[in-house]
Amino acid sequence: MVGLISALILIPLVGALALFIAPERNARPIALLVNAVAAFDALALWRHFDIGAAGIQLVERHAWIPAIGAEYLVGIDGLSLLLVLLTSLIIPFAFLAQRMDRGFCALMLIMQSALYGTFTAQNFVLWFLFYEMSLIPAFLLIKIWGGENRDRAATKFFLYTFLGSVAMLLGFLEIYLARGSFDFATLASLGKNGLLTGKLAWLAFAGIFLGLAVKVPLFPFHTWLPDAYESAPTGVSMVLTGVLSKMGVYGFARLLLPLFPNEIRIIGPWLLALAICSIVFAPLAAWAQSDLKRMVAYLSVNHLGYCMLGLFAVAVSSVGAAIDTQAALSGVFMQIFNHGITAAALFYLVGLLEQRRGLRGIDDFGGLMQRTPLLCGWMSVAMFSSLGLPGLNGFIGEFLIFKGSFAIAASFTAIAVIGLLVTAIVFVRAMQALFSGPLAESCNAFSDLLPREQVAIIPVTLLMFAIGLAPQFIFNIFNATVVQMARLFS
Amino acid sequence: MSSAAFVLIAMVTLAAALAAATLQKLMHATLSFAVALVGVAAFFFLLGAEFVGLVLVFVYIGAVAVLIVFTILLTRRDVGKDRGANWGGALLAVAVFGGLAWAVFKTQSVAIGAPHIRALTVKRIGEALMTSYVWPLQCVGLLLTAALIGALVLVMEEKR
Amino acid sequence: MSRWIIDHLWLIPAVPFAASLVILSLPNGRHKSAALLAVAGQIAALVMSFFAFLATLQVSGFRAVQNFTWFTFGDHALRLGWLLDPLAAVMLIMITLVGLCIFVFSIGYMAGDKNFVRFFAYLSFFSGAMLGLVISNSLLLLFICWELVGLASYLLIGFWIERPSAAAAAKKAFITTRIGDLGFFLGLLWLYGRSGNLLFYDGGNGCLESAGLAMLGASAVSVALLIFCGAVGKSGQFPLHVWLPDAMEGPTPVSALIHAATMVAAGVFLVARVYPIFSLGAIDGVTSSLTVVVWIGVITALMAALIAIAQADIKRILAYSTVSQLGLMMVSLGVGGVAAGMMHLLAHGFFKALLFLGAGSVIHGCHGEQDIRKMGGLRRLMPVTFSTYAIGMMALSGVPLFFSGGWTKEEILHVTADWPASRLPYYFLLAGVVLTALYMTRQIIYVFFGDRRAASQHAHESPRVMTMPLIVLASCAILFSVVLTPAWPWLHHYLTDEPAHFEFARLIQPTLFLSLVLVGAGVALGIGMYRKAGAQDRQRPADTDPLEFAQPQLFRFLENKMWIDELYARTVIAFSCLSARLSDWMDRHFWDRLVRGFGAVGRLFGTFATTVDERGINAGVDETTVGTRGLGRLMSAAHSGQIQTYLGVIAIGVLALLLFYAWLA
Amino acid sequence: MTPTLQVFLIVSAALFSTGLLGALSRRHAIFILIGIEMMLAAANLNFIAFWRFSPQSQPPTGVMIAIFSIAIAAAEAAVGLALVIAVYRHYRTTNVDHLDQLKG
Repeated sequence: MVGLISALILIPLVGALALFIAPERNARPIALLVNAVAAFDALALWRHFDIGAAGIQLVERHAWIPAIGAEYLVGIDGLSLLLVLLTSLIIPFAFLAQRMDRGFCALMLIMQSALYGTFTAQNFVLWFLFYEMSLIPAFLLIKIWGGENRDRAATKFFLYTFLGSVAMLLGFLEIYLARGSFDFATLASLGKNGLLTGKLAWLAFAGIFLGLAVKVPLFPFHTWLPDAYESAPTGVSMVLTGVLSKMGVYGFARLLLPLFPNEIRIIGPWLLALAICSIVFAPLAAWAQSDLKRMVAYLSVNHLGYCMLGLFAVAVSSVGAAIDTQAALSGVFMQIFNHGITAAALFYLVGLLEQRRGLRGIDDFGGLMQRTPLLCGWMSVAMFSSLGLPGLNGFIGEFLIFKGSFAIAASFTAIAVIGLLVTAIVFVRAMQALFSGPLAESCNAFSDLLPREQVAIIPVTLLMFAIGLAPQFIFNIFNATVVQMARLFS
Repeated sequence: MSSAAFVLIAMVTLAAALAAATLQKLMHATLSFAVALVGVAAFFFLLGAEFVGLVLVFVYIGAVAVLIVFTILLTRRDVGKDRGANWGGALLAVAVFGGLAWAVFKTQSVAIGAPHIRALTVKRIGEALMTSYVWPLQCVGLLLTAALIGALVLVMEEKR
Repeated sequence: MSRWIIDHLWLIPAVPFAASLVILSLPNGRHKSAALLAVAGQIAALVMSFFAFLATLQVSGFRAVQNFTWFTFGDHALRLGWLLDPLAAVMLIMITLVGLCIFVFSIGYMAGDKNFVRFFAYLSFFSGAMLGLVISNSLLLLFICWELVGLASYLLIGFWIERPSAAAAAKKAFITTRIGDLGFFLGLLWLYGRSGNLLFYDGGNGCLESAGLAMLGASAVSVALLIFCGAVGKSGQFPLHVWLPDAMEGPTPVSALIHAATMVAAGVFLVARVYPIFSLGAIDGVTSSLTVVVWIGVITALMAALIAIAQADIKRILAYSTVSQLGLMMVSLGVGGVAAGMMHLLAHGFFKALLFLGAGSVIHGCHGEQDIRKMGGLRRLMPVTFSTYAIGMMALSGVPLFFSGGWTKEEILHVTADWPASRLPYYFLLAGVVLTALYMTRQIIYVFFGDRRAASQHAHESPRVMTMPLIVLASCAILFSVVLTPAWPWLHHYLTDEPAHFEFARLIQPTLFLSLVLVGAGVALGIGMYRKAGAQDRQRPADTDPLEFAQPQLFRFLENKMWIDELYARTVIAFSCLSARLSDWMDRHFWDRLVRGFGAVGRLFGTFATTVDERGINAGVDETTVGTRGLGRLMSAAHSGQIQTYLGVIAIGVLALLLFYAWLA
Repeated sequence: MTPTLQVFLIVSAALFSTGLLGALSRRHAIFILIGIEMMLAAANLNFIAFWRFSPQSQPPTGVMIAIFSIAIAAAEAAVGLALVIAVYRHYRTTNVDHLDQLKG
């Protein structure tokens, strides 16, 4: 079914336009309707996707600007499909999270379109276009609808990610000038024997690495993240952490690793050390936070650190057994999906608390379990999922990442385990402060989960259980891709 | 194309332009501006682009200058003497001129005489406008319409 | 039926899990249905366990394995499996039986609690997780259930959520055990990497079978020690024992469940289950990993027994006795007596549940009072509780002949004495026997003898729903000894695949007399010391412990749990908190400098632009570009709102371009 | 001797600079507009001169662009003057020194 992907990219854009025809109060219902259509399209994509075949499928290719090697080339493999599905899941969830007016909805839809484009584009120019296109709505959403300190946070967010993007663009221009292609597949096939040579290679590598590391973010480029996530409105935080941060991981898996295998192998230990810093320092910093949103934001850095650990471990090993490479890659992909839904759910729930109390300090609540058992119950599930409790989704990804990277880089992985412990401490501490103890006076009038809130949170939580118990249906999406990518690295 | 005509026109044009830029009275300046435009139109004639020269006269002197005058009359209360040229602006203008002139002199390829050309008839211009330039023409039409409506909306009295 | 259950082993944990789910979805008021469902689930599990047990009796060395693929990643399958062998079967019976008693007891104990329904959901969940743990045939599945057990304990210890101390204790339990679990996790990863298979038994390829063990090679010691970390955490061994006494904050049935049947047993069971890894490459039955197990066990056993002497909370004394007994079991496993250790685990499961439920009954009767110094004289008021409690006490103290605990303790002492590496553990354990008898005597004198004190004035016997489980458990504690005696060591041989023969002569052994003497000494010492406890005695006030009176400093040291909690708070926890704050500080102030660095570059450009503005453009325009504060101000100040400024800047730009062109030319 | 392209360009540059001078140094909005119009005229002069002195093309590109440019300049003048009137109505002044609402 050719055209499905283009349709997917266009649907939210058309929806954004349609918002301005309809009355203001219908904005959110229309946006949800658009999302339903997009989700339907994504499901159709899944149906037509051949899970047995590796490589890019459902390709659409049109000439665009031949002079600079840009063409409209979209297609999906397992990883892309996974992220497309994740986007289709998180964005409607974010739409349910809060009140929003027309401009807000429109920007969200534009961002959605950009995300679909990023995850399906197979040509650098097109990819970069979408990559940057997602940045602007995010910036505006934080800047206009954000909370306290929104200006500072938005500027920081923009400055950081934009500078990263510029560095990446320069890196790619260098590659283009040397190799004359922007096509991911072509470049990846060249990468094995060294895309560039000498200093040029390191320059290009550094540029692209910087751009992606800021986006993920990888320690020490992460300082924009807590500010941005804290100031962004709930729905935007959900999308930022659930999907936008995955663009960086996706970039690493799709671009940096296939293009610069030799460079990564040389500085691999340093990269692993950065990933470890993300894993260990971020939850420690989360421990010291009193703002719930900030806390969850720092834990996001930690969880993405696991992804980086797995990817770097895969790239570093030249002799890794196939099972370890595949385990690490599968784990990373699984973690991408899991962190997406779990972190979004956490932000959603923190948002609910904030709506009820008006504040979101960890000490502003107490004894909620007595007043709002349902809210606490579902929130605990999300928290336990995030700290990697077996039986919930988080465990599967983390187990596979650790399995794969332990066999390749045992000492690094052993240190990374500290991250698991500190994450647990942070969440258990939060649960103690929020749910137990005597009921705080300020929480006396809280209402428990309302039906519409249940509609939003329960399906997502059930999905966490489903993945935690029988994850095969997710693995099916990307198993062929994992095998292919693993072959690329060994 | 004679040198004498060129020198004459150039002197008139530049003098009028300088007057337009420095005269303190707005009305005087506007009239000088019109004269300067006539000079420019004369240049166009000299260069064999009669049609453009006519267009310039019609549009600028027939419309824009008149419009400026009307505006001056409409905002009369504020209209009086303006200060003349100030040093910063003059300095910058002279610097820009110097730079441009230097660049022009520096560029060897522009020190050329005029080649002999086929007369540019209105027919040729019309054909070009209706064939290769039909889209830009439509766009300019749209732009003018929009400017017309926009100007109207801007100057309309606010409803009380 | 036996055949059927072997094929459907997963049903045994699944039934309590299902019950838990159903109960959780009940509305809050449905107490009866909740209790009924939980008990029914437990009975079903018991019946199935019983048939499973019967199945294992058919053949000597019975082992049924059911493996299945959990998921496929890349082109590798991750397989899990269920396993039924004698070790699993006896654990199944013990967990379901003790669990059932505790469930029934809870109906009475928790009656009137407003979260009654939730309590039973958690209990069922706990039981299901533990059942899954014992029958898993994969270290990964075991780890999963292991974590679920941890979760259940977290929920149950913190069950009385409105109490801050309960929440703190739950947090402590979860985190402390998780520290051990992470070691376990690493061991699991290491094992997986080495042997490529996490299944215990897999037709010759499992990690506990010869092929898998051979692949493990020299890393076996490290793997074993890492796995042992998990056991240390869950079974409350030194140095991670600190959570267990605090776990007494939960309702008493929970304490019983944690301490007897489920959570703490898991650690011992784990070591027994992966024993082949521990003993790989053993010379004369000694490996370095097993030696570590022995010494950790010895330290734990002695330390906990000492601390127990100085505690005043009835449940805390029992908690420390559990820690001590678990140390004993670890020693037994470490010196090679897997069967002895498991037998003691089973016997301990029965009598410790009995003791805890008895304590629960006492607390219930005393209206929630837990301080033994405020009780006294309950012997007459609560006869059933007293007699069953006394049976439990004697079993725990290891009184020989009639009580199961006595025989299993005998067995452990026996194997420890034969340990080739050192005789020291044996002597330490003998000291432990005396101490155990001593503190149990102290407790029972304080609670049941002497005069009635503050809390026991209006005490009453508990309802039948609570005493019945006590009676059942007490009979178990006695009857169980039938299969334990050296005369007919049926259980021992069942666990080690040997046929059992009845031989009366083996009943009489030298260690029997030794332990008789030691236990007698302990009890006598206890009676001697605490005869008048709780009453005025010579110069000693009534509310002062006799030991406290004689040795105040020693008592203070023991009463405060040897200051271990304080030590941790000052070192490990303080360090962690410090590093947390440091990380935060670094993030805000150091790493953030990076972005400020970018900002500074921007500011530099801004300053440059203003300078040019001021010098290049006339003074009237200059006035508007006022002084600047910070990057934002600087940038905005460049926007003077004066269109002529903008135009001027553009002109300067043109000039700059021209200059650039000139420079090029 | 006939004038070369060079002298046309010099004249055009002079006209442009004069326009710039007007636009930069006067206070009155209308003056600024006049200056800008003058600069545009200078640009048009350049177009025509370049067209005249370069090899002939079909269609006459330089002339075309000059025509469009004049049309756009006219539109600009109309809107600009309308803005001046609107601003005057609102602020009772056309002195650009006082019009600094956009000041950051």
